[in-house]
Amino acid sequence: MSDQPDTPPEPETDSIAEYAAAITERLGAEGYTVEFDTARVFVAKDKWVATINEARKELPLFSWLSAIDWSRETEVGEGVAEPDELEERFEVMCRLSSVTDARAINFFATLSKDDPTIGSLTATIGGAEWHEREAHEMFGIMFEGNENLIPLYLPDDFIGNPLLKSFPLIAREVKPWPGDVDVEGLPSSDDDDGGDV
Amino acid sequence: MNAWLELGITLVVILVVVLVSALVTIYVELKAGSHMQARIGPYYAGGRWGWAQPLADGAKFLQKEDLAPAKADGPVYRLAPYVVMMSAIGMFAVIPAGPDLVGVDLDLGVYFVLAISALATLGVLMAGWSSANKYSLIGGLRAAAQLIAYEIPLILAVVAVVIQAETMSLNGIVEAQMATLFTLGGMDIALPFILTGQIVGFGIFLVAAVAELSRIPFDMPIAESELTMGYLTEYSGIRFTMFFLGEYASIVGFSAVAATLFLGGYGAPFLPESLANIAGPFVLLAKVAVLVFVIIWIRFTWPRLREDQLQSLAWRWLIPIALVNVGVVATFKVVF
Amino acid sequence: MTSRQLMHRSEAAVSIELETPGMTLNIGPQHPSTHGVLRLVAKISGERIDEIEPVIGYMHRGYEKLSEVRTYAQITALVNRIDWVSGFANEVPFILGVEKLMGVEVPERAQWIRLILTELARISSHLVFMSSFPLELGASTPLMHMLRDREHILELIEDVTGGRFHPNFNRVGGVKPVYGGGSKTKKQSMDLPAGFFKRTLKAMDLMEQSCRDIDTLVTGNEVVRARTIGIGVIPSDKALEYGLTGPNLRASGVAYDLRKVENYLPYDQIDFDVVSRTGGDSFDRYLVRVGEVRESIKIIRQAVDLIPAGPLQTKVPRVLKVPAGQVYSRAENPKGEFGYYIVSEGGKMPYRLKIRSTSFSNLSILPWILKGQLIPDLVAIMGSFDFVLGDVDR
Amino acid sequence: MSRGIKFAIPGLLKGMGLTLRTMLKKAPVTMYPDVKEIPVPRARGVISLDAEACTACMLCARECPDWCIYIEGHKVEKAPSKPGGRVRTENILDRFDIDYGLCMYCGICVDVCPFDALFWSPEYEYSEMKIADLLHDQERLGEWLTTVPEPPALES
Repeated sequence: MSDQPDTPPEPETDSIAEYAAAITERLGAEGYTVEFDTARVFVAKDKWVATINEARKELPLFSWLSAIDWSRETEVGEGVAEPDELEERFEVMCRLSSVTDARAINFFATLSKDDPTIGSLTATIGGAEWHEREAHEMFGIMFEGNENLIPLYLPDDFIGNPLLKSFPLIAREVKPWPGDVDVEGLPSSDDDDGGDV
Repeated sequence: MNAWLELGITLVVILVVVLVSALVTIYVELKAGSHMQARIGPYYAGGRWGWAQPLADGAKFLQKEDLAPAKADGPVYRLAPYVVMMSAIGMFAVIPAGPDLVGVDLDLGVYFVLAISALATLGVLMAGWSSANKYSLIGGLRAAAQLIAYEIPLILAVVAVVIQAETMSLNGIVEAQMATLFTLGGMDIALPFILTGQIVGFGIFLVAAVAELSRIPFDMPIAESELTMGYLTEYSGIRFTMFFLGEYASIVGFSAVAATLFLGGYGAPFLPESLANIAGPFVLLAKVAVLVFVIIWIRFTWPRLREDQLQSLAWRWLIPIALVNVGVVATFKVVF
Repeated sequence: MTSRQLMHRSEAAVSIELETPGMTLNIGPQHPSTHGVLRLVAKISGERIDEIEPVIGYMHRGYEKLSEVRTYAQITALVNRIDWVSGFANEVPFILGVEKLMGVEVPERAQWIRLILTELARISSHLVFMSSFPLELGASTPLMHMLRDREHILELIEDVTGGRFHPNFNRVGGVKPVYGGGSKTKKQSMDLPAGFFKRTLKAMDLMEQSCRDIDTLVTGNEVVRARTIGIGVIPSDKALEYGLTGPNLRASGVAYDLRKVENYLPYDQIDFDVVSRTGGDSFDRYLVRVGEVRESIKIIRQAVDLIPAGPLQTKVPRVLKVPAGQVYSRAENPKGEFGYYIVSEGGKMPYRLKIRSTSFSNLSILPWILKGQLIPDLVAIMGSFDFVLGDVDR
Repeated sequence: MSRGIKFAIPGLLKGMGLTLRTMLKKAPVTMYPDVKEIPVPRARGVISLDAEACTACMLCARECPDWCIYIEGHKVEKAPSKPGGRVRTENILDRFDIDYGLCMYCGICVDVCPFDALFWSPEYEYSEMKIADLLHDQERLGEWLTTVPEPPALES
């Protein structure tokens, strides 16, 4: 069925770490980390659009774009390990990947919480529109240049940014946790058995 | 007074035939279609093989509320299903089931059948326009475009038959097919038109009839995956039932016309004249059943075409072929 | 008002109507061809679409938020509900990511079981596509035939995992245990039930038959070809720009398959081809999927031969605490690249879980591809994308 | 048309042949309420409770992602196993409810139970007219216990 001969991919570099180092150098990014085969390259906020567009020349597949809310306090779930040392910020992440081998880079840009604004990729990457709309409604990040930042999932009159750590999860608040009910302690007298806890 | 009684009996018989044939067709479609799709279809209604399923469906539809959209064009909306139903009934009125078994033996029977069958599309267009629904509107317009395109090859295919039979009476056409063509070993051989040069015409007629009926592969006016249900979208209850019955009665009607024009109608080889009035209906029924089954069979095998492909099929293929067919038949008629 | 003026007015009204200003057609969220609750607001003139705006989110369940209040074991149960026609294939990348973070080695046999079940899920997902795509075009019979054949696959999956749609079979370091493992029962993993290989091979023969059936019913059908060839052509650069993956990308001439590229599950020990075509139209997207079913049959047959005996579970602590770190783990879902970006802060629950769902990216090209198409083609194109709304909305 | 009439007509007719062949074959249908399919032993139909084994340790209720298990219990003193031994306490189960209106059949509770008190049963016929009736209490859950099959033999 295959129309194209299936040539085994020939990676340009030996490992993802070397590739991440090379691309950081080439793009003039701020730095990189590689853990668990996941390469993260950090980009300055004002060079975001230019860097991504440059990187897409070698990593053509726009995989996704999203964000992380780094917050000291969390309304639901577990927070960060060491809240006191955390710098409150947003991280916008965008993944580009090669379509011939396993090379792929997650690009990260840090935004301050006071001014969560970053350039939009939609001018060159049409597929970024939905992802940016999602990040906008979920985190409140503004993408300059994306004219169509209307809610993607949520109703038009929804207030709040659900994926912020400060946003409570109503489903977990309207009902008490059944696991909270511990087995009652020893009653003072054996005959008086209080059934309700 | 006698004439009125006769008319009354004729009407009742035609109505019963229309209803029964529509219900049977619905049942066959449910059952045969299910088995083609590796299902078993109706099973419980009526006790055995689900034979009463069409009746049960009908009873259910009758109980349903007859809804009309607030912005619908009331009178047109309410009238449309009856136009469709009337057209189906009208077709049955002139189809001969035996030399004397015909509702009205018109001299221009063929003309009448084609005219009255086209009325169904008028009902569809009325329904599409008056429903105040965009899907219905698109469906109605598609139906109208389809009618204009496919009425022409339909008529051209019939013209060839009329030329060969030298009459426009349906009874006359059947008799023309029962006329002795040649004698072989002391036996008179009569052949239906499909075997005497009308095979191309039969194909064109069948394709055009399926298109007129809005059946797959030409069911764009309904197209449930595009237009939800086309002109039927807003209908419910008794009016939907009318459309439904009308559609299936039309299938039988068109099959009967095709059987009459091309397959020899009620006539069968080696059938003595004296039995023609008794056996005729059954012969016709058998031929109609085959055609109805083929139409159902196609519906459960093929997908649907696109509106512009349907148009190009009609204008670029069917109409030229039909014109050539008329020319060839006419030439043969003149030369021989 | 004179009669002359009146006439003038009515003439004006007629001329306005004749201009036929564009009509807005609201397709969905309740529409037979939107596979659930997708809504498309289309500006049409006649049957041609001038502009189209997809509206999604009717099935948004907030899985990324829900994951932040669930332990890793609970998220496994959640993720196979994202794309419910291939539940098992969604679990794999998540569990692989968690295992990467924890540094857990998975026993070989467990990996092979995962591989076999992933491929079964792929076949069952593609069979759903092969049933729904002709239905969009108006053919209802392939629907029933393919769903009938999918039953064999679902039975196999149920045999092993106990669930037909939501297997929830993967555990960190192995597969699902039989019981909790108390004093009476030993903690024991669910191995493949007896006779599984025999039944699988038999089912694979049936699947080959259904591939032939679909070729007869759909591939060779001239009406299907007329409706789909050359319809909705996506050039490869547009496909990459919109993040299309899986069969949709491979139909556009990019032979990108994570099973070959990414080093996960023992796919490297198996001989199979990446199916790709160059046309990029609806028919090619269909053909790629039919070809992939044939490849999956090949893979499963080899896997049944190659699967080693051995343990199924690496020892992991009862309460899973995942070390801090960030990992992106991806796998080839039947619909394309399915990935999870897991941000762990060392607790029992992830700090942030980004779910890269396939259909979301695949559908984001809709406004571009549907512009200027006819309404019947809209149905053909959307059908060829093979999306699941749960996968779009998450 | 794309391939010409030479290919088109046989292609169309082959499809019709397939539907006709299917029609003449027996349909693979199980007439459900009359004939019942037997689910596989591992099928996750309903969760049954062995109340004897349950110690009200709350593990399942805490691990349940949907919070659909409700447990109540109390502690009693247990006589020392040998005279002069230490007096121990024991948990007695008062209430064990699973709300199948909420349950998503993930099976985590069965996985985590350290006392062999919860088992999957493949039974599936327990639909109700009211959602509230889907709350199965301890007794109802115990009835399911008789339907729990042996684990199937394994592929060697």
